[in-house]
Amino acid sequence: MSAGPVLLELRDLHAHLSTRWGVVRAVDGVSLTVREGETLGLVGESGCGKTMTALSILRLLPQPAGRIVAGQILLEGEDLVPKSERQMRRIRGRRISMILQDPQTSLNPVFSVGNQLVEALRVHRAGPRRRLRALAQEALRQVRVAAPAQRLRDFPHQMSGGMKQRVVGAIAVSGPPRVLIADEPTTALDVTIQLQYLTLLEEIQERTRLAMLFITHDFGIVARICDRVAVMYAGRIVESGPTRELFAAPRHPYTQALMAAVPRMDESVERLPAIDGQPPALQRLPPGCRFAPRCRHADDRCQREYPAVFAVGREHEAACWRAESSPSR
Amino acid sequence: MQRYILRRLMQGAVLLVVLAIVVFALARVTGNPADLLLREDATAEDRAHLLKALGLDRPTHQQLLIFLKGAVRGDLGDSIRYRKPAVEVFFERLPNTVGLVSIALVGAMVVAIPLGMLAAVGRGTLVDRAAGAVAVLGIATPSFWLGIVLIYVFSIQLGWLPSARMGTPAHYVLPVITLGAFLVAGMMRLVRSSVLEVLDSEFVKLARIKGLTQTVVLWKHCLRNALIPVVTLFGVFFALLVTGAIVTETVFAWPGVGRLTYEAVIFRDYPLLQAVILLKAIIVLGVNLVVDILYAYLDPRVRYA
Amino acid sequence: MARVDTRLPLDVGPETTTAAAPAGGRGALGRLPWPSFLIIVGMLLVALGAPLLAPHSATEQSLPDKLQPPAWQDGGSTRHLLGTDLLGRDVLSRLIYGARVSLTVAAAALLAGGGIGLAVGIVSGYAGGRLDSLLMRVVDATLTFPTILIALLLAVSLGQGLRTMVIAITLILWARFARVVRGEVLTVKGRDFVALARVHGCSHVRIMAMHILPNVTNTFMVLLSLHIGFVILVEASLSFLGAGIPPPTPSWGQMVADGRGQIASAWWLSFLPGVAILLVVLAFNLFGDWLRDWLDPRLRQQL
Amino acid sequence: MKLLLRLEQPTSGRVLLDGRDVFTLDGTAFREYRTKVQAVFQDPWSSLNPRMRVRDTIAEALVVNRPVSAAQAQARVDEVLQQVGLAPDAGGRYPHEFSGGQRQRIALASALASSPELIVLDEPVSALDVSIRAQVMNLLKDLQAQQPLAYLLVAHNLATVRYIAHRTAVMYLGKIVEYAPTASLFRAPRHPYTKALFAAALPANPDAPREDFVLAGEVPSPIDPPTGCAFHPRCPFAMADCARVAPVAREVDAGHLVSCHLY
Repeated sequence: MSAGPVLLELRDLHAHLSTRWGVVRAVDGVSLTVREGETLGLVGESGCGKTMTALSILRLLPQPAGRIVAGQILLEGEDLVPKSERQMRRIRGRRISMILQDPQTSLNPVFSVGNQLVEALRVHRAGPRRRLRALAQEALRQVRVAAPAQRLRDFPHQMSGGMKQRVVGAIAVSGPPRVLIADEPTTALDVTIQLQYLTLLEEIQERTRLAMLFITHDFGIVARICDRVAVMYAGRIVESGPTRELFAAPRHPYTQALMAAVPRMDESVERLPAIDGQPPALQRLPPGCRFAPRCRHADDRCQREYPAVFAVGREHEAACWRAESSPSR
Repeated sequence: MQRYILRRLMQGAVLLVVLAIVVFALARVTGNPADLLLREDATAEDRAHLLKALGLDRPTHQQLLIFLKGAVRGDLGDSIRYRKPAVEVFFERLPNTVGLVSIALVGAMVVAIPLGMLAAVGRGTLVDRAAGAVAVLGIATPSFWLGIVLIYVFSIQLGWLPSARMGTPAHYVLPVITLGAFLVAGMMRLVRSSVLEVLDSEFVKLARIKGLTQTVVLWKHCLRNALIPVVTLFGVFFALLVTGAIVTETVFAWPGVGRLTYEAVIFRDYPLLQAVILLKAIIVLGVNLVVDILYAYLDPRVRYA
Repeated sequence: MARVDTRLPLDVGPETTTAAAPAGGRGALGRLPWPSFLIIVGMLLVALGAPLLAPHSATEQSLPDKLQPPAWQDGGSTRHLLGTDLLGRDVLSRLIYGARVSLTVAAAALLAGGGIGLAVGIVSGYAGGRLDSLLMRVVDATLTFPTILIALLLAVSLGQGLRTMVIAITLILWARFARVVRGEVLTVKGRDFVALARVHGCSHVRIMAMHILPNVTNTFMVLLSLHIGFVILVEASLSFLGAGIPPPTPSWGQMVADGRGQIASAWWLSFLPGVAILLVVLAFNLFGDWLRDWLDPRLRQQL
Repeated sequence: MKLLLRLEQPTSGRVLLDGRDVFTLDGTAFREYRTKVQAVFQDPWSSLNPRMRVRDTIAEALVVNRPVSAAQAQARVDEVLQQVGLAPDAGGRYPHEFSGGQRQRIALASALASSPELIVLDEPVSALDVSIRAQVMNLLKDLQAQQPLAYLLVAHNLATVRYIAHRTAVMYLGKIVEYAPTASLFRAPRHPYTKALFAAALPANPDAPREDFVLAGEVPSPIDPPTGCAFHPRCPFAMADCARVAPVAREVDAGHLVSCHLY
């Protein structure tokens, strides 16, 4: 898919959470861009800060614990960080939206699906009830929900998980937004339903050319629907690049190790090279490269100093001292 | 739904019969009820006379049958103190209690719901702390003592408000505050914690992602969900108060069923106590049923389950 | 040992910060509520050492000394620091002995009611099925019935006294304990280690004793601490209504009731015992809240 | 799976271990069975009793089924801890001191302690992060190489199955629809449901061919499964017979069984 202008750009974003275990540096200098009609995959293990990055973008960090401490969030060139809550409300839903992970809890159990869908529509356009109802039906039809008129009257508990997630999708794109963040939207779904849902997201994107930030831990999903990938580890992006290139030649040792550690569908492997140890706690980060304690190439410098970001190919960057030998930018 | 109500009614009936038997048995197991009625200087003849008058000279199982038969017909015996049917005495007093309790409950809700929501939204702020302190105090304050303190301050020292019995609207003020203090505390805690729970839910996050205003999120999504436990509590409180405003009514000499219960205890008016307990049980069961039906209306998950 | 979720340091999902956000401004981990703690310790000491601490007998009447105001008021004397009642009994001494009654009733009723509730809750929750629904039906019936009525009924039929009071409060308490403990057992039972214990070949008794019980003790302790105040209040209310411990044994609720008649002339008679009740209940409740936040934050929703 | 562990009773049919019906076992024979069959569950956060020392959890299956001395139990605990790659002092600690991967190792150690013949692995790695997953899968393979041990692996991730399993059975709504040596199954899946599963599994390869064999509809309720072949309402190849007659298993290749009217 051809990519248009940059719609969303994060510049050195830092977000902290104060917890009873100390200050957690959940997002610690994340920079990324997503273009119109493009899907960027944000990949990482649980607790690496993916979800917090997404919530920071919408300025919906858990209150009062979470706070953006530095950096910029540029939506079509406009910085969201200094915006007031009032201004953010006009932006949410209309210009940027999000699909949450768990369809079971994303809908309010005490209101009908129609009520919640109409509510989303009404935020950004006025109109008589009948017309909004018709729009809601149309929205459901677009996410391939059969018999939308009936479904609008249903309550969430009467629907299956896959169906609910479609409704959540319909609500998310009702704005219609220019940027959609999808936070592991298929993790809670069955394998066969997962593929249906991914296909649906692709269709929506083709139709509306929205920019999508797709958060996942599954390289299979990334390979399937993402144009570019950013790999996150302990609050930072360690490598980013076009999907095909990154899969063919990962440059950061973490990406390399992670990809090697995933068992393959298409070939039989005798023994997987595992990564020893485990990710660091985000309130006690090592001073140098976060991956250094587990990295087999780590040297003194890695332990001391966080590596700069080096270009290692066209649009392909890695934050690793070993990539320094490549032409720097 | 109808089958559900029917089943509940059946269960209630069983419960009442069991309760009636327990009440009946307690009076017999612990000595002859007649002994409670006799003055200390009564003769054996007086006793025999009374036994016959009360039907206590028959075998126990016959007594039970007579008692249950009477109960079904709405006859729970005569009050010893008032010398008329206990049921009648109860229903004379009931409106006074319902009036007092309704005002206190509605008043408490008007105060507690917004306050609880405010505390939840401003979690950790001064408002929240103040509300928390009020709640903690309200729960720990013995209501009989609060009533007496209020009487001392507002009736005796300041002379602003009447301290006892019914009459003018002013008579309502102190008892309502006494009842309300506890209510406000309990309700506010509940509203706060349920709103907090809802605020942390994913669907509130989605509502905010939609771009809804804080007001809509609060008053639509939070309130409806948070009201569910409050409604349950409302019913429980109503039942508890109608039956348990004993202390407050005693302090303020309020001629309601609570005060009646107290009198029945103090004067050992066993038939009256028996009647009061059974009638109150019916009220409790009825209110609980209504609450459960209301609950099903508020929460669609229950409706079809 | 606190049950600390060790996932937290790694897993920075939005859900983890919920628990981490300051809970109502109070209840920070490990910060003991000192004032509450001191009141509780003080009350325990007073109750234990009542004969040593009380300046006068709690029951001895002395009509010439009747209705003396507290020491700081006009006409008060240091002989009776908190004044005397209508029968000339020393208020301070009666308060000190009253603490004994309150604590004895609380301890006995909590032990009995809590113990029964714990046992019923564990068996009911673990066994499930018909036994469970039967027991829970009984619990519901008990809970819907107003507390005070049960006690009044018993007081009238069994006669007043410590024993009646404890039985009455036990009857109320066990159901509350059973319900919460059962709920907790259900979540524990659903966890995999219980299924694995069966795979390992454990008997049901062993599972209840080794796997279920230790995992509900936190909840039980929190329940106990949160109900001390409740029991003291119930005891005071019953005594106030004349259905508690019979006179002349002093109890706080009864002292408030006795003082009512003199409220206009001798305010301290009703006021001071009430303050004692308020402080002690407040202290126990705050302490219970703290214990809950410290041991088992999840319980916040249920209690 | 729960049936096999005798956590629940079957409505019909039998479970055989070494040729004996498991559900008729009682007394000592049942105790013996409890030592021979062990399990590891999916969620490492819920599979260890937080109030028991690791050592006691591991020794439990031994202690409750056989008369063993404390010293013998301790020796065995040390042995299995070493087998799963944990330090010996881990035994004295409580579960909350360990990470997910380590907990899964402890769970495995407690399954191994009674020297079982069979370990049921219910999604043993799906709750773990990718970087930890390979560690545990490798451990599973190593353990099997060291001792005579059978695994029954329950998993939804085909790549995991391919990596660990020798033979694979594919289930749909409580019935096995295809059963074959893993290599054979992955080379040529036959049953339409298996094919759909393979199509839905997303290989970590952007250049992988996109077999867009997207299944329509949702999984029906197992309480009231469709008549005939349970898969027919969603099957693109369904024929008239499929709705009426439940297919029987046929051998289509050496050891490769399929229950489908197409074969």
